[in-house]
Amino acid sequence: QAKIQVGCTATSDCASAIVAIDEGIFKKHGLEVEMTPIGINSNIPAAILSNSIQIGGPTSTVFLQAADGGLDLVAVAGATVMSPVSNGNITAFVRNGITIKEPKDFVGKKVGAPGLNAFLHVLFVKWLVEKGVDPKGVNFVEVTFPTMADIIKSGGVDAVLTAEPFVTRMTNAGLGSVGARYAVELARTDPIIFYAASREWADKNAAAIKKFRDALAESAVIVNNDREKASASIAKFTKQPIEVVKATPPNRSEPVLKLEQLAWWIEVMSTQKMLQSKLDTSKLVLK
Amino acid sequence: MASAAKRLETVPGTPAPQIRFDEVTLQLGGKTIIENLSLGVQPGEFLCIVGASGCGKTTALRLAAGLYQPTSGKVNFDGQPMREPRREIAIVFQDYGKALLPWRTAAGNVSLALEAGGMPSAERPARIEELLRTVGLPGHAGKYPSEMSGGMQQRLQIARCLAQEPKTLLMDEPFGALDAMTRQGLQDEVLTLVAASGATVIFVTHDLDEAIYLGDRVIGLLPHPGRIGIELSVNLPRPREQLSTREQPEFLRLRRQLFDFIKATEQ
Amino acid sequence: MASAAKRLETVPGTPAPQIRFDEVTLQLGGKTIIENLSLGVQPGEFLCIVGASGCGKTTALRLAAGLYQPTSGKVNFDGQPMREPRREIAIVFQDYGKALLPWRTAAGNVSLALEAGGMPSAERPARIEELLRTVGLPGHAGKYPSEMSGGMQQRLQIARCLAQEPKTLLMDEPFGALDAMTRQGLQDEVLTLVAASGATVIFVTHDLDEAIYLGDRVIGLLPHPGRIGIELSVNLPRPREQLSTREQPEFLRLRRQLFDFIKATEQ
Amino acid sequence: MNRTVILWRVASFAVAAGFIALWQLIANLKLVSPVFLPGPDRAWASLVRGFSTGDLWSKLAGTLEHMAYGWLAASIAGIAIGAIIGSSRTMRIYVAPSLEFLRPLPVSAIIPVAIAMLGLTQAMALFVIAFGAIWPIMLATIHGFAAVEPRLYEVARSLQMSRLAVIFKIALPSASPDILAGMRLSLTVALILSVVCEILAGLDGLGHWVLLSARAFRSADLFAGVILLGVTGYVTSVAMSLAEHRLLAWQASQR
Amino acid sequence: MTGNSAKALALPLAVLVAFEVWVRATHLQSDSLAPPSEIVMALFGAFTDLSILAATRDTLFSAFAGLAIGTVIGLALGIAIGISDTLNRLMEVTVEAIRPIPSIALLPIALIALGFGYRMEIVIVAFACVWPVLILSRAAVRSIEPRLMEVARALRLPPAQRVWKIIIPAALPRIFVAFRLSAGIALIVAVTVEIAINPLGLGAGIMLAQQALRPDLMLAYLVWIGIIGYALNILLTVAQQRLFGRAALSGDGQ
Ligand SMILES: Nc1ncnc2c1ncn2[C@@H]1O[C@H](COP(=O)(O)OP(=O)(O)OP(=O)(O)O)[C@@H](O)[C@H]1O
Ligand SMILES: Nc1ncnc2c1ncn2[C@@H]1O[C@H](COP(=O)(O)OP(=O)(O)OP(=O)(O)O)[C@@H](O)[C@H]1O
Ligand SMILES: [Mg+2]
Ligand SMILES: [Mg+2]
Repeated sequence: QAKIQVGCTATSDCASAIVAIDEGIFKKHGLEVEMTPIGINSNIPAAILSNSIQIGGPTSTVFLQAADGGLDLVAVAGATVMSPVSNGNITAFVRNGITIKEPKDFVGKKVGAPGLNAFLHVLFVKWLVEKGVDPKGVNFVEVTFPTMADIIKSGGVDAVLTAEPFVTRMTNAGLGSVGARYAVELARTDPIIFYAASREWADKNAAAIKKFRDALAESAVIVNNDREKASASIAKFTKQPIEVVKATPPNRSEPVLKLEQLAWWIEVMSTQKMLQSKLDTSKLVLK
Repeated sequence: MASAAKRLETVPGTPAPQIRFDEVTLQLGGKTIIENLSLGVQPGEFLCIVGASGCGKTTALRLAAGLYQPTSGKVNFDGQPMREPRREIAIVFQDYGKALLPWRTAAGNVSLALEAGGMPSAERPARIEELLRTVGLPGHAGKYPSEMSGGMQQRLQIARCLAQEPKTLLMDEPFGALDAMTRQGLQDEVLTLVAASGATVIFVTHDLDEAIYLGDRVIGLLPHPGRIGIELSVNLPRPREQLSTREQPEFLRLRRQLFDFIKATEQ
Repeated sequence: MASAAKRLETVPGTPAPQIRFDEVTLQLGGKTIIENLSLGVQPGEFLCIVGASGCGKTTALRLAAGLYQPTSGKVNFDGQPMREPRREIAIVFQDYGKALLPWRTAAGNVSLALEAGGMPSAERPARIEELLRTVGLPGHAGKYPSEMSGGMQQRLQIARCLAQEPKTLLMDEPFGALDAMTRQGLQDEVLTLVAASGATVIFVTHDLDEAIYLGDRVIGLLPHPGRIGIELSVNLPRPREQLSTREQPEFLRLRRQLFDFIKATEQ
Repeated sequence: MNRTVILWRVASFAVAAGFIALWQLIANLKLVSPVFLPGPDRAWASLVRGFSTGDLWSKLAGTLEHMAYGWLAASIAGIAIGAIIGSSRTMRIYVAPSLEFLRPLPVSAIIPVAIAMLGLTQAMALFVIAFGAIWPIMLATIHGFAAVEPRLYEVARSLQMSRLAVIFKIALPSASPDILAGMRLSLTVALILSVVCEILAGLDGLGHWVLLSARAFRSADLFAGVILLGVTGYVTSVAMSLAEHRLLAWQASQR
Repeated sequence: MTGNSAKALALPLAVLVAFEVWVRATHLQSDSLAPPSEIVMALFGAFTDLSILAATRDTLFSAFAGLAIGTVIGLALGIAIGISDTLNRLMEVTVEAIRPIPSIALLPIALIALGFGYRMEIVIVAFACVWPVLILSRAAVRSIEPRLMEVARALRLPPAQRVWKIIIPAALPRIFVAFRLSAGIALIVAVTVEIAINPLGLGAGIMLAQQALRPDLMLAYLVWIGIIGYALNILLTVAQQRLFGRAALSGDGQ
């Protein structure tokens, strides 16, 4: 049995895999698994296709765009889904001097997203549309997470779409305030990240995938219930200080991926003109 | 058959010239540089070419070397047409600094010609030493050209040319950039070397005294396009001597004649 | 007081020399290049300096220009010590190609000297035209140095030096790199210009004929370290003429004398 | 004379066209998966689509703007600093080693620091691009100053010219061929850095277009962007050599 | 000499002190900046756990491998184009159009085709290094004294010997300058690839430090890269002076 490389960005979203390694759950199921940190989420599909990693954790948006672009990927297991807790972590953080009372106040503002057409951005646009605001009126730019605080402070942007722990850090530094908790208002429970592989690899390694799923089912319980253990593992993987990790609850692990959840994303992205072809959900998820 | 007959016809009796220009015309960049030049150089002859700057002296020499091909007419060497440079013809360039390989020592520079001639490497060192001694650079085998004075560099270039064992030596203002003393010393050296090897020489210079001092025959070129304007036989006795030869009435007469010729072409 | 008395003492009766070397010694890089050189050049005199390569001719000239300061001894100009180059002293460098600003036209190069002299820009064009005419380059004001032949470039450098309206003209082998014809033409031009302006000239050359042809006095330097080895007065009539002057017995006598001197120093 | 130059140009374009045909052949034969390597036909279609919908124009303009401003800033600063270091021994001793330390720093690594200091602004892009593009110009200027013919300084001395006059009338013009060559190198660097900047800092421009296309796995769009970058580089470098040709008319080799 | 190096340190030290004072005075809180004292501590820490040394090894390996490949390709093309005027004129548009393509724009394609790791990074570095070497070696060959080529013709040296005995030694000093420039580019590109994509070496170290909210460590990596580049440049400069300081070069045929 060859070693399986799992590639994720340095977040808590792949906590179920990280914990499964640290707790020896994969080993128990006869799998040898190793984590590979990947800087940018949108590189994950390419990494899978080039066999640098066998399983990766792309966000829903990255996965669907890759599938739309013709990359033959298939989702093999669920990782994290939106939940009331994780939705509460997501905010549009506004710098001092700007007040946002209602969604249309964002019109004409410069808003930094950690990736254009990426997860937070798509959600935010969806929220604007639901609130009857034309997203074209908002000026979006890209701002990576670590530079957000500095840019907000310098007034380079009016707001950033961000998440914990950055919200708390920026609030404590007195750089501004939360302008909108748009994820809470959307109140979705659709997947944030799931595990994906190339169809070719998945077809050849059906048995391994079965074991992989079983192991995740066990470790997800730990992630969702044992904060201590989960935080320790996450801190080890992301190299973030343990206090920072502990301060924010990890996103909810949900090892089983349902077809309808992807359908919602496809609809949202289609209305935002991010997809050019019609995607068939049944082919995107491995049975 | 026909061409052989013609060759015999054009040089009846006299020895066949080693280098022969036959109505040679050369155009470069649309301009006619040399026009209808006919000229024969006998084996062992020392021919000097003078002329105003830009009249085509260098070009004529390069034709003789096979570095240029005539636009019309023929250049023959030993009766064979010149298609490309030959190893039997050595050229001494005026700019010795540029014609030596700066990354090779004196010995290495001489060696280049031996390598090109396919001499086995075991035999080279002895031959190199001999050649360097001939040109008066016996102790300098390990020096780089940049460590040598101008006169030494020019002697080194001559050594490399001698390594080719040329039948013909072409020299393009070889002493132009040297000071008067070094120059006169080298003139005498060249005369000695040539007398010893019996090589044919075409020597280009703009120094009229030098041409008369060295040559058996002096040709003055006319410019635009280059063609022969004057031809003088030099009947000064050999060996020649720097001061006395230059003070002979025959020398002064030839010099005045050449001087008037050049003066006339400059207007 | 004491020094003034001394100065009066050393030149009794004769006009005060314009340039005076007083037991000048110069060391460069720990080596003594010039030793104990004493020399006076009278206003309007044409002094030529000859000597073997490396004997210190250029160095002596640079001392006279103020480009070097003597290690000991004094160089005076018009009775004043030379601390740095002065605008009254113009230097014509041998390497004319390097001494001209390649990005300025002929006119621009002459203009440089006028600008340095603070001439208002309105007056410059007329003066530039006049100077270019003087050196025989009337139609070439708009040309860049790279578009000129060597002789034209050297004439341009002379024009720039004349623009300084110098009392003294220092020339370092100015015709060394030119062909014989151009060279003789420029020799005559310089003689005419100098005669017209009355400037003092120090002229360095390694061509003995040239030194005798041009000078009122010829000095031969001995090398290692540089010092005066021979001093000859040239009593040839002026104006001089290329062929006839050079054939006079006095010319030949001086040449032989200089030649023997140089020959002796070379060993 | 001019005709042959044009003929060679045409032949040169023909060779380039030959390479494009080869590319088309590889794409048609599907030697490489079309997901990664679209044929020139698809790239061209994407280029046309990008221009007709107007998006690509603004991206191109953005890149050109970053490149031009960054390059200008680099040129001015590079010549000034180069001239100071080139003409002053003291500055050479005190400042040059620090510059040698800064020079190898990858611009990509500077970007986070630059963002912290200057924010996500045009000024930041300008600084970053100038930081990377300044070196060829500065080094060329220093070299140009060091290589001024000593004879010319002696001419200046014997004309008793002032220090300022020496810099402006002798040293700068003499160094100008070196400086222009440095500016030419910097032009390419500025283009590359504009793209790097747009990719890593998310500024609007062709780099961002390439990035978004890559993220959305639209390889035809990606190649359209890359082609446009190549064309931009070619056109600007031709423009630069024309300018050089005019400015250096005094050099024999330019004729 | 030591006096001069002390003077050379004066400016950076002054800047560092000023920066430290400014950070302390304003109680700077940033995810991208840190006071010099903390940077030094972080650098020290990275040395003690050897992580920075491993990263340096990875980066330098890719950089040098890419440099070697790029130099060989660039040199071969540059010499060929430099020798043949026809080839030079024919390839002009192609070369000038490909040269300005930033190698970083090709990253997505390289990633899909080659995956993470040394291979992809080496290819990108090689692509970036080919051009300066090609351009400069072409110029070097074209500026070879024509007289030397004529000497080769007059001696009737066969083509292989002409390249080996005349062209390469004559162009070597300028080719080495191209190599030195490319070495700097190789380091920069390698780190850039690592920052953008490749989870290897110093660039990945920077990214990880940044994402781990450790600006001190990130800047420590940055300083270390500067030191490596500085040292590399000095090394190559010394080598250049050793090899080509005199007009005499190493390619002596004896
Ligand atoms: N490659 C070339 N293309 C066009 N014209 C040329 C070329 N080479 C030389 N010429 C021209 O041919 C003429 C003769 O040149 P050549 O070098 O033979 O003169 P020269 O007699 O050797 O002069 P000098 O004494 O100055 O060396 C000159 O007018 C020159 O401009
Ligand atoms: N800056 C210097 N440092 C050390 N030695 C020098 C320097 N300049 C010249 N020399 C030495 O001083 C001596 C005289 O040099 P100078 O240039 O004056 O000779 P010259 O008579 O002009 O020779 P040439 O006829 O070759 O021009 C030479 O031996 C030279 O090597
Ligand atoms: Mg010639
Ligand atoms: Mg001299």
